[in-house]
Amino acid sequence: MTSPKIEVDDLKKHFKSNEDLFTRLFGWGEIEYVKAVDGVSFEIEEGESFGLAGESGCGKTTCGKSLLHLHEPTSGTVSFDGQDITDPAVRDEMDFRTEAQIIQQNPYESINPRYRVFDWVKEPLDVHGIGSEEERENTVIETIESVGLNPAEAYMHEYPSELSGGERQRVSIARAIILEPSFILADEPASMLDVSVRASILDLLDRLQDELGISILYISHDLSLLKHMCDRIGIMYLGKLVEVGPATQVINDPQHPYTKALVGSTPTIDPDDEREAAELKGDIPDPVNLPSGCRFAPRCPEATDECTVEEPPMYDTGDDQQARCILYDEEQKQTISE
Amino acid sequence: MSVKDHLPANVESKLTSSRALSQIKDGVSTAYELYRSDRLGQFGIVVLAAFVFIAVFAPILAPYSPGARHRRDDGSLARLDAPSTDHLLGTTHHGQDVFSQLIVSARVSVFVGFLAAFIAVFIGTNIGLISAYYGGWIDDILMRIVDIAYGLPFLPFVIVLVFIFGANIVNIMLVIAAILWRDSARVVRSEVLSQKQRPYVESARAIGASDFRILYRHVFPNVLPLTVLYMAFAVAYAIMYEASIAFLGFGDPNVYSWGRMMYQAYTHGAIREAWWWVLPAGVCIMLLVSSVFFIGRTLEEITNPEIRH
Amino acid sequence: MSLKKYVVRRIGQLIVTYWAFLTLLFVVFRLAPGDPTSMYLQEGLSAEEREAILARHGLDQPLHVQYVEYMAQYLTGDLGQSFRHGVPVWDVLVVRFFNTIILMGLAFAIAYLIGVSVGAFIGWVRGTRKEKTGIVVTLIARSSPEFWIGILLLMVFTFYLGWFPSGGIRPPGTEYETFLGRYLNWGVAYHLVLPVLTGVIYYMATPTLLMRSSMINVLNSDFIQIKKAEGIPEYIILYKHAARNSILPMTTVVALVVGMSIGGSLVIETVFSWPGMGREMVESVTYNDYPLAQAIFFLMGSLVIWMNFVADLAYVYLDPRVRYD
Amino acid sequence: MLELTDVHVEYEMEDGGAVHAVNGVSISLEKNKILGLIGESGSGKSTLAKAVIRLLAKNGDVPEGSIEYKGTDLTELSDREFRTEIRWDEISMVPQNAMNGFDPVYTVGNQIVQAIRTHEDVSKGEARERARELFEQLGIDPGRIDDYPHQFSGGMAQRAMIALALALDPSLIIADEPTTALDVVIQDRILQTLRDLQQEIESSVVLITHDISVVSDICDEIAVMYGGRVVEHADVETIIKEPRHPYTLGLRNAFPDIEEDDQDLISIPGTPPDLVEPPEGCGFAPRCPFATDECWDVTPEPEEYGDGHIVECHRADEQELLTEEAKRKETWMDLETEPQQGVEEADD
Repeated sequence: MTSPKIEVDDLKKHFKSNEDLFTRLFGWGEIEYVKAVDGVSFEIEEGESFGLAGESGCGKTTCGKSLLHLHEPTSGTVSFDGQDITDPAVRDEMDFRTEAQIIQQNPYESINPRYRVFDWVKEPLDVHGIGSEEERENTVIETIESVGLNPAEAYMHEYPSELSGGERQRVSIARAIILEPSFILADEPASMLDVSVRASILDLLDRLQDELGISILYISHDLSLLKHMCDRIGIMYLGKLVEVGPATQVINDPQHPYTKALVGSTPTIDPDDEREAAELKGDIPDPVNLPSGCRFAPRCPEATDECTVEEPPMYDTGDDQQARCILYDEEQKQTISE
Repeated sequence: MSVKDHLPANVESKLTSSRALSQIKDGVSTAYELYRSDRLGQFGIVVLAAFVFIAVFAPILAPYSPGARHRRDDGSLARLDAPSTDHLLGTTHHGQDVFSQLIVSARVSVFVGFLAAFIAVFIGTNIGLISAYYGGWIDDILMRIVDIAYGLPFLPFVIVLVFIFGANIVNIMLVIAAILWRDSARVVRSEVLSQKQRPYVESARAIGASDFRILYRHVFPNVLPLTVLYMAFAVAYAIMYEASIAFLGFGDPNVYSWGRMMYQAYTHGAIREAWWWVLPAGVCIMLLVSSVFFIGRTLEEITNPEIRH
Repeated sequence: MSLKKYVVRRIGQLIVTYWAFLTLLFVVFRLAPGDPTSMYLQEGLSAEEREAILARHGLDQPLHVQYVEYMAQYLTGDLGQSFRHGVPVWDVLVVRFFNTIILMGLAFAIAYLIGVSVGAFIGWVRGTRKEKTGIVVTLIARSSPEFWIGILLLMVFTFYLGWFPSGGIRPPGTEYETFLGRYLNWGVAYHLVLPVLTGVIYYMATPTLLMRSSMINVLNSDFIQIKKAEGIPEYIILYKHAARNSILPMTTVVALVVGMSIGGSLVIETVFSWPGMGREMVESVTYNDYPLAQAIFFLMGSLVIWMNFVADLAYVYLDPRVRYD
Repeated sequence: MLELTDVHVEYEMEDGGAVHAVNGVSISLEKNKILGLIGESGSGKSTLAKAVIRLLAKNGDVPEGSIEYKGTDLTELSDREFRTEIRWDEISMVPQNAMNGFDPVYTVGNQIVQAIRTHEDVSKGEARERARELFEQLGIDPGRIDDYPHQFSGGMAQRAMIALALALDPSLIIADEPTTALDVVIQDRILQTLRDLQQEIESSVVLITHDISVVSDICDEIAVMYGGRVVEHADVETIIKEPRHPYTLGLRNAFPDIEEDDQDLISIPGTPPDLVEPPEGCGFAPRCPFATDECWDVTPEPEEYGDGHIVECHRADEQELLTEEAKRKETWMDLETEPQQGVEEADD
């Protein structure tokens, strides 16, 4: 059996929320931790697209960036092709930075405004010293054209400020694929774009994934988009996964009360559609002082006293779908490994 | 308004040299934009260019040696003579030609102004870059040093140091730089802190760029306009502080400077009678400094588009 | 972070800054050329006499001992003996200190008031001729060193028009009885006009320009639009919302301008023969009287450090985002 | 109640030219309705709203057209009249980011009281009482009126902003992307509250957004803007189910819907029109797969297709054909392969 492309095991990322000279010198005051990611485990198969969804502040972006090792995880492991890349020696050996790339959310800020398109797309080759100068030029031109910026000559001398949002996002994609990575993190790749061009960017990503066999981790707050793009999705709440499963299944038949609320709150185009508005109490709690037991319990419409006692594990709810909710304890006693 | 609008439509750029070439072009077009954008900036550039010209060609332009004592036809020392065709701006108490002193003095102001400012901004920018980029302990310590530098009253500090190390023009310049760096350090730091948050930096990390590359190839070019702006301010302050030091009598006794001219005029009581000895140096300081400030203001408008309408 | 914690931290920072400042002062003045004896050397001192003088000023000790003693001295408020005057530094400085505070405090306060109001105004009328004129005038004022402004004022108002005295603090031979009486009289006011005006012209530029850009930033914020949409009259938006928010960053600028003006006292006091710390500093450096120079430096630096501290606390008071958190 | 006739809005540029952000909009809104104004960035939707409440930037101007509100032409009013009679009393607004909509140095309650007392002669105590009531209506603890804006969460600040907007029972509320910055759960709650309160106090709302699903969720009518014009306007049912304008059709097909299982998203090729020198003809023609010669030459006038369904398209009568064709990806793809103007220019 081949190992999955990426295997995340009990990943945690806690940020210090306050620290200054005096705290460091004299230990004045307690250091508080924001538990952005607090024990997340999932797998992404070769060539699969996996989606992470959740409200802002749920830790999905931090989780994604910890996968790419743009954050040093606090604990837990991330295995890439079966090797633990939290170990710097492993990262060096496999040349991790050529294997995993990122496409960022905001195309207006993700390209250095002082770089021309050509230089921006070429930089990864320069950094890793790949090919001769001439070879690099050819690769850059090919890549720029492969993301739909035709002909490359028309775009490569431009500064990003001269391009539209959609074109910029294509440039970012070109930079991400020029090293032929096997994994891409797409962090809200279309959320800043106008609806009419969004589809073309998503199509492009879809096509590249097919052609190059890349595994993609999509991060988005937009369930409709994830449903459209992903094979499987995971729903995050306050630093933990609460539900994982095949995309269509999770959204059409959510199991966890939080997923139900999310799906129920997402507006639909059909004006006749009468959705049952999910009633969630209050706001998301402070990720510094988490509630005891199930972290969703204080807002959960179905919470019982039992929920505040202990954090529930992931339960199988059928067909490759799992939910972190005590409701499924009765139906199915057997728990999945935590 | 983008940079591209100022370039000829058909720019031939060889791929390999495109980067260096384009940066030169950017520089040129920024300068052009600066010149075009408002009259204050134009005034500033013209005046500054004039002073630089005077400073460079001072020995040719000055009609007399600045220290030479002139005598009247009757052989007496030409003490405090009013302006005439011989002496365009009259003479000093010692019978020296004011106009020649004025011309020669431009060298000191321009030299001290630019060099001190360059050193100050060079130090400040690097401290700001490193402090903000690495954060943590390094940031704490560097920023406390900046705080302390802000706690030092400028002129007294400079005077004490100049006195200790000796009043020559290089020391004066170094001492001014030793304190002026704090402004650019603080401003660059806060700008880098904001640049650091931008996704392009993360993108550079994701492709495996080194810290050095990120700092100097990615962040620095984006901080550069601010650095240039603070350079302009530093030039202006350096010129004024050099003049103030000289006016207080702590200047280099071996070189002529506008501050020293005013010091001598003031201590000889010339402000009561010999306006021609007092006014020109002050006007020159004011003109030179304000030209730099005008350029700075124009730069500010260009580099900070948010504060345009 | 609670308010209390913030203040405690800020006090901690104040202590660290003070320590560093005092140490720097020690290092700088121990580098100084010319020990006290050089002043008496011409009189042909014997070796014993020399050593006696050094011992009197504690200069025969090893450096680290000197450092500890110096710290202890300064912390207890003992600023040492003036070489030149032969009396405790405090005796020389007490009067001069207040003379400087009166002059520079007044100049600074007026400059700040004018600067903030003018800056608020030209920020408000952004894009008009008035703004351009305001900026040009301000920049020219900022381009003119204090001595140049002072000399111009002297030439016009003293030597040409004859309206004001050329220098000093009060007419010669004036008698005064109380401390307040020293300053609260027409003679002093008359002598104050030109030096204060000099300071005001030069120092108002910085607050003006900073207030303007702060104002422009605030005017771009959404809430100004909402206030307009609410139908609130423009003048209320100007002073109650725009100016009130723009002034926040200005509190930190206070310290900067204080630093400038206290240093500028050297020049202004020299031009107008004002018997203050600044002029004394120039003279004490010239005459190698470094306990005195060091003490003045210490007082000036203290002013800046304390003003910084007060400004930071004022900021907390003015900005609810820090006050309630 | 609100009737715009041929409204134009221009922004003067530094080089003397002008951006024609709104280019002849005629639209009317009845009492007690929610109108959704949708369009992509640069379509002029926000500019239009700002023109109504007279908050255009300094270089903006309404050179043509009339904005009639309850029978008075707002463009004729003096600034003073507009400020004292219209602003907030009659027309209020909710901005995109409520947190920035409050002055950070005053408490939220204070700012509501200020708005009330600017227009009504009531005591501070009465105004405060009303602020508390508003808080309660919007589901915020009235005890929090003495909090500063930064002490509120994003969702709460947006509610407080709506409280402020309702403070004087205005007849028209302009909400510019009021929930774009919020998460779906909070967005849903706020939109429902807005809808409930609007019906309670019988005011009209103009909801500006780029999200079709949001408008279809709570609006009565939808107006679609493109290139500074309203290209289609009708009730929600009609716009969503029987749109006639190719742009509306395109938008509909580009939008991922959570209800659909195997949706083929189709993007609209090309870029929005140049607003500095708007070309002759229909603004959408360069991106439209159905454009004919007429479309390139003649700007289509608004025409009514039954019961208030107003469309600006020469081929609007071919509804069935267009709807079918627009669903095919190839229809739009064909256009993409043709050389575009932008590319040609850069090429020479």
